[in-house]
Amino acid sequence: MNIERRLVRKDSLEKLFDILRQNKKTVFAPVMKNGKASFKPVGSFSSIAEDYIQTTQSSKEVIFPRVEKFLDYEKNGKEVSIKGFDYQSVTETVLWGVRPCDTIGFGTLNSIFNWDFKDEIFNARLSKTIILSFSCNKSDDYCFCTSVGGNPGSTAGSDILFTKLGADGDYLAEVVTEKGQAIVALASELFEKTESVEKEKFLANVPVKFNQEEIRKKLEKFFKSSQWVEQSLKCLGCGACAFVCPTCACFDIQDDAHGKIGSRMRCWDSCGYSQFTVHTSGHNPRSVQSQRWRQRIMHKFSYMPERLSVYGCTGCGRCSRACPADMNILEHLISIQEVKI
Amino acid sequence: MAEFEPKIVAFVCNWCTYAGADLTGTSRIKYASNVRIVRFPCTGRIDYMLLLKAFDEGADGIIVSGCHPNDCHYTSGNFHARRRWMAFRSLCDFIGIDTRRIKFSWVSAAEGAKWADIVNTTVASVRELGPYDEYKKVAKKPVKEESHG
Amino acid sequence: MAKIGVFICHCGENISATVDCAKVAEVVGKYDGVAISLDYKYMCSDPGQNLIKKAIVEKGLTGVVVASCSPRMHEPTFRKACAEAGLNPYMCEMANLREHCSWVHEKGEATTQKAIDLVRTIVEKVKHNQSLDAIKVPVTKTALVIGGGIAGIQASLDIANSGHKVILIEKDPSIGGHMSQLSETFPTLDCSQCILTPRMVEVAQHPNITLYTYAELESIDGFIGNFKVKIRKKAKSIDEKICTGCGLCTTKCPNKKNPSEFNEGLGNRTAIYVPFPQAVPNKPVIDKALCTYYTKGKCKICEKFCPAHAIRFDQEDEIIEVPVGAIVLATGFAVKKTDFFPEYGYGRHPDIITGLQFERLASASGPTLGEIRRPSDGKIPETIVFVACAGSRDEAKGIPYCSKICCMYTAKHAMLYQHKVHGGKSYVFYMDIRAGGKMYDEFVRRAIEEDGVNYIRGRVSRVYEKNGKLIVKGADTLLGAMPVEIEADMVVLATAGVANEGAEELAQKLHVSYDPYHFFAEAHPKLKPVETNTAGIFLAGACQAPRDIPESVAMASGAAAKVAGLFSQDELTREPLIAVVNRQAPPVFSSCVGCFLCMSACPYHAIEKEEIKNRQGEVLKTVAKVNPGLCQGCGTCVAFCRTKSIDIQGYTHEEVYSEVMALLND
Amino acid sequence: MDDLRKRAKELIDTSAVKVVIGYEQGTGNKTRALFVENSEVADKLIFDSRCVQNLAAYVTKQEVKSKGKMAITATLPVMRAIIQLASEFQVNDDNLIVIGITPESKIIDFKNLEEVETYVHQFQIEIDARNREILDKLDKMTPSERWKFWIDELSPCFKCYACRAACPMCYCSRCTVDFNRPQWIPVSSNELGNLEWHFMRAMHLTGRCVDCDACANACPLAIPINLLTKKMIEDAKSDFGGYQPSLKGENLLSTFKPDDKENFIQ
Amino acid sequence: MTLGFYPGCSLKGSSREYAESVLAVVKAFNIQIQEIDDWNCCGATAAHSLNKELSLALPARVLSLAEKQGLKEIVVPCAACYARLSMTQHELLKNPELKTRIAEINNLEYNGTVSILNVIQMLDRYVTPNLESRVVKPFGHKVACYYGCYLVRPHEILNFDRVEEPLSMDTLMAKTGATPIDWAFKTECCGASLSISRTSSVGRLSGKIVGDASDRGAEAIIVACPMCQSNLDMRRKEINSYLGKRIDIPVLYITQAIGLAIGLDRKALGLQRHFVKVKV
Repeated sequence: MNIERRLVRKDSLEKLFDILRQNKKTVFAPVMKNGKASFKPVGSFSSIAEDYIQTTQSSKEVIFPRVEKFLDYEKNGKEVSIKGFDYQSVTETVLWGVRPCDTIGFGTLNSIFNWDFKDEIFNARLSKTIILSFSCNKSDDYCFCTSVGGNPGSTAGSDILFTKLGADGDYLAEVVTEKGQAIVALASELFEKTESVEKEKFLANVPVKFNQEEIRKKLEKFFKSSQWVEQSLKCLGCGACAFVCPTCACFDIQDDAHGKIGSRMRCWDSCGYSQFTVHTSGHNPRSVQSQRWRQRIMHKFSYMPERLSVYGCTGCGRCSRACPADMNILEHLISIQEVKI
Repeated sequence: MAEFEPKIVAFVCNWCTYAGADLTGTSRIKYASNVRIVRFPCTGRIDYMLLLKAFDEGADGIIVSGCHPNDCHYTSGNFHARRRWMAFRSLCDFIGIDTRRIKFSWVSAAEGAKWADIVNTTVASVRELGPYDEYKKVAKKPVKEESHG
Repeated sequence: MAKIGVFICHCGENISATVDCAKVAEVVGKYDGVAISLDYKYMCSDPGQNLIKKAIVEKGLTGVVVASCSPRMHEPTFRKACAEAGLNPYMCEMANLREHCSWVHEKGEATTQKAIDLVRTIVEKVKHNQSLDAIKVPVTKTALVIGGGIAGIQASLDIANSGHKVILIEKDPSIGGHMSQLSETFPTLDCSQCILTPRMVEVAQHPNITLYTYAELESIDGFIGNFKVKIRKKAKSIDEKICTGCGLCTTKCPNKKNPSEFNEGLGNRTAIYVPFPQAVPNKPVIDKALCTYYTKGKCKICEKFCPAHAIRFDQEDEIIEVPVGAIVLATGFAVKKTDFFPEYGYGRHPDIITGLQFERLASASGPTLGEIRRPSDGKIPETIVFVACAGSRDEAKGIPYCSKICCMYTAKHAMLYQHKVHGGKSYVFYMDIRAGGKMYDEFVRRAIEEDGVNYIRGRVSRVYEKNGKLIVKGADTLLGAMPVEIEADMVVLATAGVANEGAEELAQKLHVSYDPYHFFAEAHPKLKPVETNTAGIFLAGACQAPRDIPESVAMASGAAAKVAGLFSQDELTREPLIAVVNRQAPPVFSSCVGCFLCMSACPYHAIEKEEIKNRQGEVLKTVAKVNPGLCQGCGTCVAFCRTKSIDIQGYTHEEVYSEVMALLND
Repeated sequence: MDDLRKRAKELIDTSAVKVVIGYEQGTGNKTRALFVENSEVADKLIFDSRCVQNLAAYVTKQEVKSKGKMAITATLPVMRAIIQLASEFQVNDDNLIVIGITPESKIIDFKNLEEVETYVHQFQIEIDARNREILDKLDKMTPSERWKFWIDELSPCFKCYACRAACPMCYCSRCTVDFNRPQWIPVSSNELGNLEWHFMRAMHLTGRCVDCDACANACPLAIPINLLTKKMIEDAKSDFGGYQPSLKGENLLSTFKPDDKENFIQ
Repeated sequence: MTLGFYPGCSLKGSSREYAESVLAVVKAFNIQIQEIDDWNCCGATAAHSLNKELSLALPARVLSLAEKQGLKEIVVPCAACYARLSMTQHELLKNPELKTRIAEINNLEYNGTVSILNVIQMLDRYVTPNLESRVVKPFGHKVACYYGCYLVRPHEILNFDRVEEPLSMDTLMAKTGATPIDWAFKTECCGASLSISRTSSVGRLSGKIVGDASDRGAEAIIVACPMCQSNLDMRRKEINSYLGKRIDIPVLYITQAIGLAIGLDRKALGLQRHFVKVKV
C-alpha cells in the first residue's frame, strides 16, 4: 500500500496515547531508570522518556521475550498432562517510540523465526503488535544504520513512523500499514492532512562508514584470519552484546522442574558465552573467545545474508555501547574491510 | 478458617541433630508434625543454596542444626558452617529475606528434648509470621492443574 | 528408567499405631518410577528381608527404599540384604518413619501425610543414587609407635608379637618412661623396675621391633596404610655399635652437677650419661647443651678414657624416612611442677615436692637410696603432709578435670612413708577419694586403717615456711570446715597430670585433634577410645588423658589390636561415602579451576593437587583431587566449591537437591 | 605515562614478558584494555582516572595467558585482585609481573608478588562515602522494604553475565549457573532467577571481593549490584574483623576461629 | 573524661583518711573526678546475707545513677563496695529477667555501661604510667602488701589479679621505692565481719597477719580496704595482746603511701587519723 502522510500536532501525541490506552492496548514505551532508557509497559504519557538517542535494549523483548514459556506439565502418578502455550494470553500491544533501526530488526527476526519452521508463538506476538516508531533527529558515534541499508527516517517495519519537525515542532506521521491505518481510524481527528514535508532535513546525519556487501564478500575468505584473535582479545565473554541486539535470536530450551509439575521455556542465549552450544559429550565447537566472536560477525554478515537474504545487523550500535570491554563493532567491521587478505 | 500449618524443612547433620531427633523419638516426646528432615553428613556439607531452594519450593520456615562447637564428628565442619551461616544470614537480611524464618541451632545426640522444643518453637513462631507469601510471589512456581485435598 | 521398591514397615505397632502404613504404601505405589510398594509387620525380620530380596530379583529393582526405623539403626541390615539379592547396597536408602514420625506425632492424617512425604523424598533420592564400590587402599604392614613408656612398650610388643614390624621411637636416651621412675606400684606394692625392666629388654631384643631412642618425629605425610614418616635421630655423640656400655666415661666426665631428669632434679648426672642403671639401651649419650666440649670447645676427657674409642664428637642428627601403615601415639603425660602453685610458695621451698619427686625419694635406686629424707637438709621428716588434687579439679587453675591417679599414689606414698619412717606422722588432705578399680579402695582403706595415715577431707589454702617448719593451713570439712594447721617437715603435692609440652604441635603435625588441655582426642569418647579422628593413628596411655599403669597397658593392647586388625589384610576397605572431584573428557579434564579453597577447609588434609599433563609432560591444568584414604566424607569441601566440582558420594548435589524438591512438591 | 610506556617497552624488548596488559583510548571518552606484544604498540598505552576497568580479569583468560608471561598495569584494586588470584593459585611470579600504579599515577616496580602484597596491605578495603550512604539508607529500611528494593532493582537484569565476565574473581570455567544437574540457579532472568544469581554471586565473593566495582561498571543496565558485595565487605568487618587478600591462601570462609560469633544460633 | 567516685559509708566515716588520700593523689595527677550524686549504701554484709533482691537493688541503684549522670568509669576504693557493685553488674548482665526485675524495684534502668574500678585498677590506669617520674621521697621501707579477701575474690567475676598470690600492690609499691616482702598472709581473713561482735577473733586473725608481717621484717603494712585497715590499726591492742608482744608497724592505705612518695602533705593524706602512729 501507499504510505499516507499526516500531520500530528505535538500536543496530540498525549491524546493519541490516551486513546490507545482507552482501547485496552498495552503500550510499551521507553522509560528512564538509573540513567538508562528501556521499554516498559507504560500507563501514563508523562512517564515516557524523551531525551534518548537509543534505548539500552532493543524492543525485541516485546515479541521475543527473554523467557518464553512454551508449556506447563504435570505428572500424575505415571501419566503426564501437558498444557500448551496459551495464545489467548497474547494481547494487542503497541510499541511506542521505537527507532527505525529497531523496527527494521523485526523483519530480520521474522525471517529467522519463519525460514523453515514457522514459530507460531513469535508470529502470534508479532501480529498482535503495532509499531509506532519515531525517526532519529540525533545520533552518536556508535550509530551506523546507513552502512547497513537503513536510515534515520526509514519506514521499514513500522506501522506508523513519526518524524519530529524541528526542535519544538509538530510530527509528520507516515502511516505505512493497515495496522497503522487502524490506529488512525481510532483517532482520526488527531491525524491532520498535510502538505508535502521535506522530512530528510529533520533527520540525524549518519555517514556511511563501510560497504556491507564488500564485507560479506571479504568474509567468505576470512574464516582463518588472525584478526579474530586480535579483535577478541579484550572480549570478556559476556552476553551483553547479544542481549541488547535487535536481531540476535539464539535461544536455549530449558525445563523448570518442581517435583510433579514444571514448565518448559525458551531463554535467550549468547554466542559470547563459553558454554554456548557445548555438546553433552563435553566437546565445545567454539572453545575459545575468538571463535565465538567470529561466529557473531560471520553469522550477521555472512551466514544470514547467504541463507535468509537479510543482514543480521541494523547499525543501532547497542552492542558497542553496552560492551563492558569497549569492543566497538563499527571499528572492527571497518578494520575487516581494510585488511588485505 | 483452619489454622495455618507452616511447612518447615530441617537441614541437619547425621551425627548430632539427626541422632538427637532419633532420641526424641526413642523418648516418645511429641512435637509438631510440620517439620521434614533432610539428612547431611555434617553441617559443613549444607549448601546455602539449598536453603533458598526450600523457600523457592514453598517452605515457610527452615531449621538448620548440627553438632555443638567442638563436638563435630569431623572436628570442624560446624565451625566452617557457622561462618558461612553468619555471612548467609547477613546477605539474606540485606536482600530482605525474612531471617526470622530461618532458625540455626546446635542440637546434640543427647538433646532429644531440645530438638522437640526447637521444632515446636519454630512452628509456633512461623505460624505467627504466616505463610511466606513475599517469597512465594517471586518464586512463582508453575500452577498445578487441580489441587489435592 | 528407575524401578524402585518401597517397603513400609509397621515395626509391630510402633509405626502402624499412628501411621496408616497401607495408605502410605498405596499412595507411594502410584509414584513414577515405583515398581512395587508394600507394607509388612517387621521388615527387619527374615521374612521381611526376604520380601525385599524377592522383589529385587523378580521385579529387577534398581533401587530400594525401606521405610521403617532410623537409618542409624538398620541401614547396614537392609543394605546387606540388598547386596545379597544382587543390588548394589548403596542403592538402598531408608526413610525414618519411626523415630522421626510415628513416635513423635499423634495418630492422624497429618502424621500419615508426613510419612508419605518422607518416603517420597527418599524415593526421589534413590532415583539419583549411584552404585558405589567400597574403596580399597594398600597397607604397609609396619607400625610406628611414638613414645617408649609402658604404653608404647606394650603396644610395640603386642604388634610385634602378632607378626608385624614395629618402629618404636623415644625422645629420651632410654625407654621406660614415667613408670621406670616409680618406686612401688599400687595396689600391690610390687617394685616398678622389677616388672618393667624385663619388658624393656624384650623390646630391645624383639626381632620385629626397631628401636630408636633419642629420636623424634620430624614430619609425616600420607594416610592410613600409607604414611611416610621422617624420624630425627638426635646425635648421641657415640658410636652405638662400638660402645660396650661399660660406663667408664660417665664416671670420668668432669661435668657432674647437672640436675638429673630421671631423679626429678633431686640428684645429679654427668654431661655424658645413662639416665638410669637399667636403661635400654644401656649406652650413654652426650648432652650437647651441657657438655663442656660442646659449650666451651675443649675437654674430650670421655674420649680419652673410652676403651672402645666410641665417642664421636662430630656426629650429627640423622633424618631417616620410613613407610608405615599405622601409628600408635603413646607420648605420655607430664606433671605440674611445684612452681605452678602460688599458695604453696611457688616452688621456692625445697621441701615442698611433687609426688613424682617423692617416688624418687622412696625408690631404692633413687638419690637417697630409698630413704625418705628432706631435700633441704637431708633430715628424715617427722611430720609429712600430702596434698591431693594439687591443681586438679580446680577451674581457677585451668585444670577442671580429675587427674585420676593421684588418690591412689598418694595413699601409696603415705603408706610407704609409714613403712619407712616408724613413728612418723602423715596427713593426707583430699577432696574426695576416687579409688575405683580392682583392689583400689581396699588399698586406700589399708593406708588409713592399718598404717594410720591421717586423712583430712579439705583443701590446703596455703603452705608457708616459719621457723624451719612448713605451716600447712587447711580446713577439715568433715568437722564443719574447722581450720587446721599442721607444722610439717615436708609437703608432697599430688600435682595435676597434664599434657606434655609440645603435645599440641605434635598433634598438629599428625593432624590429630586434641582437647582444650592438649591431651589427644579420641575419635569417640565411648566407642572409639583408642582411635583418633585421623584414620590409622591410634592412642595408647596417658597422652589421651591421665591414666594409671593397668589402663595404659590395656589401652596399648587395644591400640595394638586395632593395628593388627588393620594389618590383617593386604588392602584396606573403606565406605565409599567420600568426596570426589569430577573428571571430564579433554580439553576440560575437570570443571575444577584449582582455587584450592577446599584444601584450606578440609579438616583431614585429604585434598591434594593433581597436575594434568599432556603426553609431552606439560602441565595443562592443576586441579584438586581427593585422597580416598584420608577423606572421611564430611562434605565441607562440597559446600565451598563454587564450580560444584566436588561432590560427595551418598549425599550428592543431585541427591540432596531432589530430596528438597520432593519434600515440598507432592 | 612515559614511564609506563618505557617500562612496557623494556619488558617486551628484554623478553621479560610476552604481553603487557594496559589501557588505551577507547570509543568517545572511554578507555579499554590494550595488549602490548611489541614495543610500537606500547606508545598507545595511557593511564588516567578513567582507567577503572579491572584488568586482572584478563590474567585468567586462557587466550591471554597462553601468550606466555604477562605484565599488568595495576591500580590498587587490580593489585588486590592479583594477590587474591595468587592466593587461589591462578597466577604466580612465574607468569605475571605487576607494574603498580599509585593514586598519583606513579609507577611502582615490584620484584615479586610478595612485594605487591606488602604494598596492598598498607590499605584497608574501605567503602566509599557515596555507597556508604546508600548502604546506611538500606540498613534503615525494614527487611520487607529492602526486599522490594532489590526485586525492583534486579528486575531489569537479563543475565548477560557482564558482571561475572568483568569480575576478576569470577574466573571459574564453569560457573554454578552453568551447572544444571541439578539446576541450582533458574536459567530464567525472572525475579527469582535474578535474585538467586546475584545472591549466589555475592556469597561466592564474600571474603574474596576486592571492591573494584568492575561488576557494576560492566552492567549495561546500571544495576547497583556492587552494593551486595560492599555489604558483605562491611559485615565481614564487623563479624570477623575484616579481611585482606593474602598470599597465605587463607580465605575468610574457608577458615574459622573456635570463638567465632554465634549469637544467632540457638 | 571524668572519673566517677563512689565513696561508700566507710570513706565518709571511719576511714575518712582513705577518701582524703584517694582524692589527694587523684588531684596530684590531674584526674577529673566526680562523686556520684545521691549515692546509697552498697548493701555489703547485711543485705547480701538476708535478701538477694535487696542486695542487688542497692548497688544497682548506684550504678544506674552513675550511668544517668554520664559516668563511664567509677572508682570504688572500698573493697567491699567494689565487690558488691561488681557482683551486681555481673548478675544483672548475665540475667536479663533479673535486670528487668531490679529496674522495677528501683524504678531505674541500668544498661550496664559503667565500668567499675577498684583503687588499684584506677591507679594502674591513671597513675602508674607517670608514677616513677613523680616520686620525690622514695618510700624506702620494707612493706607487706595486704590484699584481704574482697579485693581479689571471686576471681571469675572480678577478674583482677591472681587470687592466691596477688602482686598488683607489690608492683605498685615497688615503683614508689618500697621493698615489698614475700609473706604468707596476703589474702588471709582479717576478721572484719566479727570486728564488733567478737573482737577477740579479730585479735587472733589479724594478729597472725600483723605477726607474720612483722616477723618477716615489714616496716609498714599497705592495704586497699577500709575494713582491713581499721582492723589491723584500730584493733592493735587486741592484736598485741594475742601476740603477747608490742608491734607498732603502721597500716597505710596504698594511696597514702603513694602520696608520701610523691611528696604530698601528711595531713592532706590523713595520716594523723591513724591509731598506730605513722612514723615512716
